[in-house]
Amino acid sequence: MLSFITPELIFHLGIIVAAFFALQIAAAGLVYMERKVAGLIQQRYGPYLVGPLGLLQPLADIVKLVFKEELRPKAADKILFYLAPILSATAAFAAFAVVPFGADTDFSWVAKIPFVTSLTGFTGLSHPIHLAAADVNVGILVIFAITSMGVYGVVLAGWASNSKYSLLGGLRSSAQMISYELAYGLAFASVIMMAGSLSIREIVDQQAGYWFGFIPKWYGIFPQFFGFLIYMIAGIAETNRAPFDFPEAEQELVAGYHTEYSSMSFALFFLAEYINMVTVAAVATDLFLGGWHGPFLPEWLGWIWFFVKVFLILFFYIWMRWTLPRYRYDQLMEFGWKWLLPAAVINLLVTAGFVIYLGW
Amino acid sequence: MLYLIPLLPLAGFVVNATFGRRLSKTVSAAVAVGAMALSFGWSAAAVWRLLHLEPVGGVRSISEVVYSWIVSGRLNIPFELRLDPLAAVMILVITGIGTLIHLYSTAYMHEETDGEYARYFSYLNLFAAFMLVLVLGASFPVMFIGWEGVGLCSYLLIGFWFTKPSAADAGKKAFVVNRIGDFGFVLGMAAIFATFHTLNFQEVAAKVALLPKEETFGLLTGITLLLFLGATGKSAQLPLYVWLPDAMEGPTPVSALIHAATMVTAGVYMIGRNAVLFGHAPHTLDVVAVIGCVTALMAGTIGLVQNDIKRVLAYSTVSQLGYMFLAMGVGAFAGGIFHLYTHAFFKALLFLGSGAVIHALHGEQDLRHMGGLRKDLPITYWTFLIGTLAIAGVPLLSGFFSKDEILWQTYVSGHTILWGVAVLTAFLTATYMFRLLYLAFFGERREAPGHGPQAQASHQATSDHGHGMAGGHGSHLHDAPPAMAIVLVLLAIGSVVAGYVGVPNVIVPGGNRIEAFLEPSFEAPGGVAERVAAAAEQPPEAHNASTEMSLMLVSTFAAFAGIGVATYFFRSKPQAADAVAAQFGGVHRLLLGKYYVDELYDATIVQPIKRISTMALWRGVDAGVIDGTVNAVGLVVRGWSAVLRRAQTGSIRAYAMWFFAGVVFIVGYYVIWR
Amino acid sequence: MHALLFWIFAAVAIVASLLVVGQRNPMHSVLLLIGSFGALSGLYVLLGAPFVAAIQIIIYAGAIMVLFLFVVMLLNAASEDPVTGYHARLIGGAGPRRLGAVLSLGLAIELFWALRNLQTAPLASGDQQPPATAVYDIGLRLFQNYAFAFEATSVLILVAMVGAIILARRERA
Amino acid sequence: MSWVPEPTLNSYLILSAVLFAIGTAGVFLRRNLITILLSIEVMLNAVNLTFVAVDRYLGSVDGQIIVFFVMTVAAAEAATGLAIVIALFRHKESLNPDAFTSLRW
Repeated sequence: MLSFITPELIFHLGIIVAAFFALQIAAAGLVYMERKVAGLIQQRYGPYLVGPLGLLQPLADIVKLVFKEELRPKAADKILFYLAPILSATAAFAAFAVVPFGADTDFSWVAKIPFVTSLTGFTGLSHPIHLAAADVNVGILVIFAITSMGVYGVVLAGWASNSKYSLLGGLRSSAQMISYELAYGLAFASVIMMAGSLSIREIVDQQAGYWFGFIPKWYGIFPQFFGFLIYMIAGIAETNRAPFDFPEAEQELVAGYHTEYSSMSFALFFLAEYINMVTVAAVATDLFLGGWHGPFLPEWLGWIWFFVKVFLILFFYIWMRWTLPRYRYDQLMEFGWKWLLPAAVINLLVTAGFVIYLGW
Repeated sequence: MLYLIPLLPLAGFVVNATFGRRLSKTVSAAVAVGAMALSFGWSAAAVWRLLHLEPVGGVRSISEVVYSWIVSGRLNIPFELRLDPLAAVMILVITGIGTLIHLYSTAYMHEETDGEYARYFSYLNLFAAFMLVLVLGASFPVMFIGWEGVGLCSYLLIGFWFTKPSAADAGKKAFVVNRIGDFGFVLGMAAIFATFHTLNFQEVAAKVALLPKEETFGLLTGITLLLFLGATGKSAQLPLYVWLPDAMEGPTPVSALIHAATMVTAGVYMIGRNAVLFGHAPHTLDVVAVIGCVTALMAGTIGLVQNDIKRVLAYSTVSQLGYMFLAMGVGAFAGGIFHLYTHAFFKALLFLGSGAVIHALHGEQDLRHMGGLRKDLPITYWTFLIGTLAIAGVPLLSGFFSKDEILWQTYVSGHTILWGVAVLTAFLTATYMFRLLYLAFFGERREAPGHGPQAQASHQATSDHGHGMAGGHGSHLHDAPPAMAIVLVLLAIGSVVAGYVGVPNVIVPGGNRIEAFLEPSFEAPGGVAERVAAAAEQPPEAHNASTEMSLMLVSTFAAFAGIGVATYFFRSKPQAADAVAAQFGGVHRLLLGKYYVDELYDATIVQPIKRISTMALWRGVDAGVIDGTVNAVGLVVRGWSAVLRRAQTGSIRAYAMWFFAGVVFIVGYYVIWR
Repeated sequence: MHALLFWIFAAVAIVASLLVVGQRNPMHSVLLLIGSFGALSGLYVLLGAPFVAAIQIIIYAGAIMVLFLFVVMLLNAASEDPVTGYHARLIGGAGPRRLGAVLSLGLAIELFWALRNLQTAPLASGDQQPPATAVYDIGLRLFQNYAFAFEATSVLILVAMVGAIILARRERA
Repeated sequence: MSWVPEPTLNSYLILSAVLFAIGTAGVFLRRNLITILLSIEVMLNAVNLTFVAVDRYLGSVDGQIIVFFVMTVAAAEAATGLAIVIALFRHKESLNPDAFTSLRW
């Protein structure tokens, strides 16, 4: 009856659940990290009262948000108003689903832990499983598709809450996302071309190994350095982070598309934003920084490398936010269309040339 | 790595074309010459490799696909380069002589401003690149790139001094006339693709080889005639030779490189490249032979009376090209190419020599204002003399061997009349060349009337090269500067020894190595075909040895006779020449007027076209028919719309509805009633 | 499993499209249409065409629909204006509407009938070719056999872009 | 899941037919240019579905390529169409197609 419940299934479910919670914790952690780093950069302490080193600050924030009252403008569009945050959060989670964060493994190392085998009789899975919530062999397309859906949450929030600030914020952010999606996608495309595969796992595995024994064969380092730059810039714009954080440009339009939101629905937006950051960072790691490949660590511990890289990229993000001033909106658009997009196209063409004539 | 050969000059072009204005003369010259020299070295290496290759099916060749160029449906054209004996000879000539002429130009063009200087060299490099593509291309389209490219460069270089209207016009003329030829070439290409479904020379040859020779006028004849039209355009044969003499408006080195040594031989090369194809169209071959012969004679006669030193040389070029086509026509492909190769040397030499003369005379080009330069320009004189002897076909110089080869093949292949004409032309060649020599270098200096500064200025206007006033020069003459002198000497040596790769077999058995070397290029790949050219079917030695010897003597005699006549008229008794000219005034005027071909074309083609365009096409067709139709249509429409307007409610929905009703009806018809 | 999914997606698609047409708020129409696109892309996946599914989401839902959203937001025409008797009478705006609706119903019936009379053709279920190679094939055919069409479309897009800018520009030259 | 009937090619085709009909109905019934454009999108998608389904049935990829082209055309159409809509709206504060019946004003 329950024959379909195999250790593989259990482990896979475990991985999914783990990924889910890891994301939420990461979001919470990011909030803390952001405030700490901000403090560092601005030479102040940042949170330090709640818990040791203020570690419990995010928890406190969450509690506070939960206990707040749900407000909804009278003229708002009921359904959409509540749909919007859910949409963005869902999109954020879904995008991460197809990102692999470790090499396939059969968890035989679990069996090495004392007592595990003796207690459960577990000696490792019959066949290795992927370290990803879902391993789709057109993963990149899926990620791209879902990121392009992410914009709806913002737009709807802007429109549904029926306030001029929100509307402007929504319009801005959607315009911005659409504009930068092109460069984003083109950066993807050049990587796809080089790897000749749409499966993120294969792309990562193609980046194993070293040149001259010490330069890792990561696309982000040599062949796709510019692709990496373009991707990062576009990614920052995609996630509406400073210096591209127009949707919630406080000085100009209160809080942008989530001006009218409060309590949990606001929290959802917040969550979505940080998870998107994580996703972008994770994808960058997989596509450009060789994912879980790295020196010193055995294959089955590769995920540690993965997390280290993601962490570094996230740090870079926050660093950017607290050091760079915000662009002007027209500058942003001009940059996106007149510089980033052409650069991406050229990068794509050059890559294509190399792939065809040098057969990379 | 064949592609490096054209790529190097191209690189030179890019450099000079982009940064030229900022580069000093030395640098841009170094770039250009260096590029050519490297390319020459590389070609030499390539040829060396070719020579040490094992013949595959009797053919040695290196071919490489640079990249796949056009892939569309059944048409698949890789950008393929192929080096075979024929191409080998050509690239050596192009890069070798090209390098020398680049070197020469560094001195010759030195009065130009930096920008102009760089522009000149960029064009020259570009030309070399295209020419190399032309000869290396393994298929018609690739060859066509070069074909058009050299046309463009020749246009640019003829019109190099575009501020001078005559130069600009000459450039345009060259371009337009070439267009006519290219049109034929393109048509030929299309026909070939339609017939053989391929444009690769090898494949075409292989397919043709399976066909029988075309005894009656048929498809092959048509194709080859079209191609030949292209050839006449490029290589200045009747009826399209008119542009070449005017092309002398360009700088002299350009005339030497493009309009004597390399580009104008493209047509000859093209025929050689398609030897199998032409070999299967005897009628075309006859046409080629006849046209070549007639051109040779005609140009020779014109050259006899021209007074512009460069024009004489230009006509001699045309006539020599005529020779080559004659050779092609009688199936002596190897002979033709051989002559092309020797001709490249001595004609380049002659042009450069004349360039040196013009240089020394601050742009004076009129023979009547020269003379007595022997003492002042010794190097120029001696080298020029060698060149003249070579072209005149004096034995033991390169010209003799190649020309004699052609004559011999012509005779053997049974075209006795053509042979006669050819010999006559040889005689004429000797005559006009020595006339030139005597007028320029012997006798005493005949300054242009009132050869003062202002007169110099006037020469300046018509001058071939922008030699500044160079104040203080007066009439003191300086011989060629070192860069030019070296080149002249080298070319002189070349024109002496170049012929010895093709010593007739009767003198030295197996001495005609170049022919043996070239032969494979003129056969269908894999030796499928029977030997195509008459050149190949060597009559038994015993029978023809004596004949060949005697013919050799005849041509030699012709050469010396020509020299003798020239000596008589222009050295010992100059007045006699004028006397003859006066006596046969009509003929003389006819020749001076170059048979009035230009005027003829103008009257029969240009003017009529103009008139027709204005009268019939514009006033009649355009204004009358077309506009009339349009207006009529307009009226009809207006009439109908007055009626149909009723149906125009202006509501999109209504339109959509009717449209959709139609859809539903049609679908219904198919679904239900059938 | 496939079967079940198919019916679910089909139902979603139909209901969503019905609502797109059925209710008056354009904003909601847009969103419902996106929903139906989602269902369609699900169907594409079932049909073993993940590439199409992906671009369906990326291009249609991700780009084109956002454009619609924009316009709806810009014009902020919350719901369509009621039919003004004036127009109705003058152009018979109402007549074509009813007729058209009837006609479309007719078309549906016709097609339905036609397909009923067709003998049923079973689809090989489960994807017959791994999608990655499918994408590869698509790419090859697209740039070889359909190269010209591809170029033509690119030109079309360009023209559309220019036209859109010219049309939507406020100051008229 | 044996109680669910396997979808056949016909079921896909019928589905797309229904969608198409809905789209056309929308074009006629709605009094709002934007919604009309949306209905056209519905029709296009119905067609796309047919292409992909038949494609699968024949085991080729040409249909998918045509779908690709349809999408590009749809994009172009949406861009121009919406631009026109905006321009129209600027003239009379209305999106009712019946409001625009004269070629020039």
